[in-house]
Amino acid sequence: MTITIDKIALFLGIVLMLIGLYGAFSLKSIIRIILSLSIFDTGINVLIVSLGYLKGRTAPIIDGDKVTVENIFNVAIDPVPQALVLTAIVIGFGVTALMLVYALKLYQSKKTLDINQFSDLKW
Amino acid sequence: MKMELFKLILIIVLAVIMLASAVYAVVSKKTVSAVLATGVISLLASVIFLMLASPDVAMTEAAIGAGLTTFLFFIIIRKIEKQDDAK
Amino acid sequence: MRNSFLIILIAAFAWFMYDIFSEYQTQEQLNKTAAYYNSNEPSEAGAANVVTAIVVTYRGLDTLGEVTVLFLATLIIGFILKNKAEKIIDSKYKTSEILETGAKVLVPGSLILGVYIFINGHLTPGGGFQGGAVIGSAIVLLLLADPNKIVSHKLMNFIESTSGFFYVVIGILGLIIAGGFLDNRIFPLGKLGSLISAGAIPLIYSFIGLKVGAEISGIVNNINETELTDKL
Amino acid sequence: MDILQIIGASMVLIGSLVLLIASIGLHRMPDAYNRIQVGTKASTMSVVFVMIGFIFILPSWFGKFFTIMLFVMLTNPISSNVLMRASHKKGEPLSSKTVIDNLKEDEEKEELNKNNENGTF
Amino acid sequence: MNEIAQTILLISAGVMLLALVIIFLRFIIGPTITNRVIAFDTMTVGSLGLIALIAVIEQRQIYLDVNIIYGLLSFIAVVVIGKYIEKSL
Amino acid sequence: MKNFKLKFVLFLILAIFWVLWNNSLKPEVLIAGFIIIIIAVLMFGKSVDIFEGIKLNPKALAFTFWYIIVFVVAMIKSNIDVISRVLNPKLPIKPGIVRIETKLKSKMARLILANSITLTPGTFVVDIKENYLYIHWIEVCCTAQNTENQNKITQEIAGKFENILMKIYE
Repeated sequence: MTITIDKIALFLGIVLMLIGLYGAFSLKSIIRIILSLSIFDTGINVLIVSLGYLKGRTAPIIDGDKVTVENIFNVAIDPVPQALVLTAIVIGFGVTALMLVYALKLYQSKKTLDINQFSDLKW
Repeated sequence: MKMELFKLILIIVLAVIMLASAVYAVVSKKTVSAVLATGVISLLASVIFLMLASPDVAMTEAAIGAGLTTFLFFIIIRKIEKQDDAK
Repeated sequence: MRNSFLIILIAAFAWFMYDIFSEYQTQEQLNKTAAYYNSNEPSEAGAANVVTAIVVTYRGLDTLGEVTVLFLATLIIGFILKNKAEKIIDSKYKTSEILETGAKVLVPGSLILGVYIFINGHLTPGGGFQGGAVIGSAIVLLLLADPNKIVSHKLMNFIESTSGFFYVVIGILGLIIAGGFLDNRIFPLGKLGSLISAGAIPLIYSFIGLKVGAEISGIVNNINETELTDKL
Repeated sequence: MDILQIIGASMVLIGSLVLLIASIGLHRMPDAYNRIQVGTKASTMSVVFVMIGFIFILPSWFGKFFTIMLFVMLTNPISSNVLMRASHKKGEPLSSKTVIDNLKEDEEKEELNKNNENGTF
Repeated sequence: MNEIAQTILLISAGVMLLALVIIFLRFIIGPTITNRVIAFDTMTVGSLGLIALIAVIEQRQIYLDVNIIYGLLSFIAVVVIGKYIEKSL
Repeated sequence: MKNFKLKFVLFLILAIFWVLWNNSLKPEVLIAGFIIIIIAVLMFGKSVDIFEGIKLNPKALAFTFWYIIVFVVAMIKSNIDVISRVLNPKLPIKPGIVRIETKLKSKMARLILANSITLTPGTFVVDIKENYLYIHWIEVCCTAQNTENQNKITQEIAGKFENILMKIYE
C-alpha cells in the first residue's frame, strides 16, 4: 500500500469528523457544540474533496498554459466533488449562523448555555 | 519523485497541526481559545484543499470558514457577555 | 452510562469509516461523469473553469436551491432578532484612528476585489459565492471600523431581490431561447479564456454574487444591530 | 535566466529563514508586546522577501505577487495595532524588564482629570 | 525552472513548515488570549508564503487568487478578535 | 464636483489594483473595471477626506520614490536588528512605551507614518491620541521627562519619515 496525499487527506477528514462528533456529544456548552459541529463540517468537506483527487493531476481550469482544451482529459481532476463542496460550505455558513442566533435566543430565555438545563422536552 | 515526497511531508505536517488544533478545540476550557483553534483548522484546511488541486474550494473555505465564521462566533459570544454585564 | 454509550457510538462510527478507508484506492482514470464534464464542457458551455460551468449550468437548479436556503436563513435570522433596542452610542466604542483610516481604503478595495472575483468566475477560481463572501467581509470591516454606522436595510433588500429576480429571469430565458432552464447559451459563447465569453455564465454568477453578498451582509448586519433586552 | 532563478530562490530561502527566526522569537521574548514586535515585523518581511524572490523567478506573474506584497504591508501593521491597543487597554501584563509606560500614565492622568471635573460639578 | 532553484525552493518550504510548527506551539502554550492571537496572525502570514510556493511549484498562476483572499480575510479575523478583547464589538 | 482631486486619488489607487489583479490590459477588462470603480468611488465619496492635502505634482512623485528607498533600507535594517536580538543568547532588550509628537495632519499620512514605524527597527505603534503616538520601543534610550529628551526620541523614531511625508502631503 503506497501512501499518497489523498489518502492522508481522507484519513484527516475521518479523524476530524470523529473529533467533531466526540465534541458535539460530550461538551456541555451550546456554543462549544456548535463549534464541534463546525469541525465536523470541515472534516466532511476534506473527505469529499479528497475522493475527487487523482494522482499527479491539477485543477480543471483551462489557462492555456498547463491545461489546454486538448489535454484537459488527461491532466485535470474530477470537478464534481468540488462543485458539491463549494455549495456545502456556503450552506454550512448559513446553518452555523442560524444555530448561533438560536443559541443567543436560548440564552436570553434561560440565562444559561448548559445543554443539561434545557430539559423541557424530556419525558 | 522529489515533488511527491515534498507534497507528502507538507500534507502530513499540516494534517498533524490540524488534528492537534482540533483536539485542543474540544479539550480546551476556554471558549475563545476553542474558536481560535477552529479558525486555525479552517485556514490550514484551505491550504490542504489547494494541495488537493481544488482552488475554488480553498477560496471558499478561506473566505467563509476563516473570516466570517470567526466573526459570527465572536460577536455572539460578545452579545452573551454583554447581557451578563448588564445584570 | 452516558460516556460508555458515547464511546460505543464513536467506535461504531470509526469502524464504519475504517471500512471506507481501507478499501479506498487512489484512482488513475476519471470516472464516467467527470470524463464527460471534462471533455465536453469547453465546447458546450465555453467556460475555462469547469467547476464554474458545473455549478452554474449543469447543476444550476441546485445552485438556485442553495441560494434559496441561504435566503431563508437570512429571513429567519431577521425574524428571530426582530426586537431591537436602541443602539447605545458610547465613546468607548471609538476605534483607533489607524483602523478607521485603513478601513476607508480597504473597504472600497475589498468591494472591488469581490467584484473581480465573481466577474472572473469563469476564468479563475472563485465566483459568486466567494465574491459574495468577500463583499460580506467588506461590510464586516465597515461595521468594525465604525460601530455606529448604519447600513441601509432597504438597499440590501433591494439588491438581494433584484438580483434574485434577474437570476430567475435569465434562467427562464434559457428555457425559451436555448436548451433548458439556466442554459448559458442565450449569448454567443465567444473565445475561450477572454472576459466576455461562456455565454450567460459571467452574468449569472454576477447576480449570484450580488445576492449572496447582500444575504451575508444582511445576516451580519442583523446580528450586529441586535441589543438583547430582558424581555423576549 | 538560470542565475535570476537561483537569486530568486535564495531570496525565498532568506524569507523562510526570517519566518523561522520570528517563530523562535515568539518563544524567546518575555511578554506579548515584544512578541508581536518580532511577529509582525518578521512575518511581513518574510512575505516581502518571498514575493520579491518569486518575481525574480516568474516575472510574468508580477501583478499578483506585487499586490499580495502591498496588501500584507498595508494590513498586517493595522491588525497588530488594533490587537495591541485592545490588549493594553485590558491590562495585558508588561514584562518586568520594562522601563517606562507613558501610555498608561497618560491614561491615568486623563481618568483623574475626568473624575476631578465630575467632582466639581 | 532549473534543478538548483527547485531544490532551494523545496528546502525553503521545509523551513516554513518548521516555522509553522514552532508558531503553533506558541498557540498551544500561550498563557493569555493575546499570545494566541499573535501566534494565529503570524501563522496566517506564514501560510501566505506557503500558498504562493505551492502555486509556483505547480506552475499555476490562478492559485494566487486564493492568496489575496486569504490575506484579506485573516486580517479581518484578527481585527475582530482585537475588537472582542477591547469589549467594543 | 466637490473633492474631485481626492476622488481621483481613490480612483487611481483602485484602478492600479484592478489592473494588477487582472494582469492584462485588454479593452473589455479596462471598460468593466472603469464602470465598477466609478460606482465604488461614488458610493464611498464621503470617505475620501483621508487623502486631504495630498499633492499631485512631479516633486511629490520624486519624494514618494525617495520615501520608498528610505523605507526599504529601514526595513532591511529592522530585519537584521530582529535577527540579532532574537539569536543573541543574552536577549538584549529594554522595552518601554514612549510618547512622541507628530506634526502631520493628513489622515493618510499618519497611517503611512504609523505603518512605517511599525515595520522599522524596534518600534511598534500601540495607540494614537490626537497628535501623540504611543510607541512600544524595544530598547528605550532615555526616559523622556523633559522637552529636550522628548524631541530627541521623536527625531530618532519618526524624524526621517516625517520630513519626507511633510513634503508629499500638506
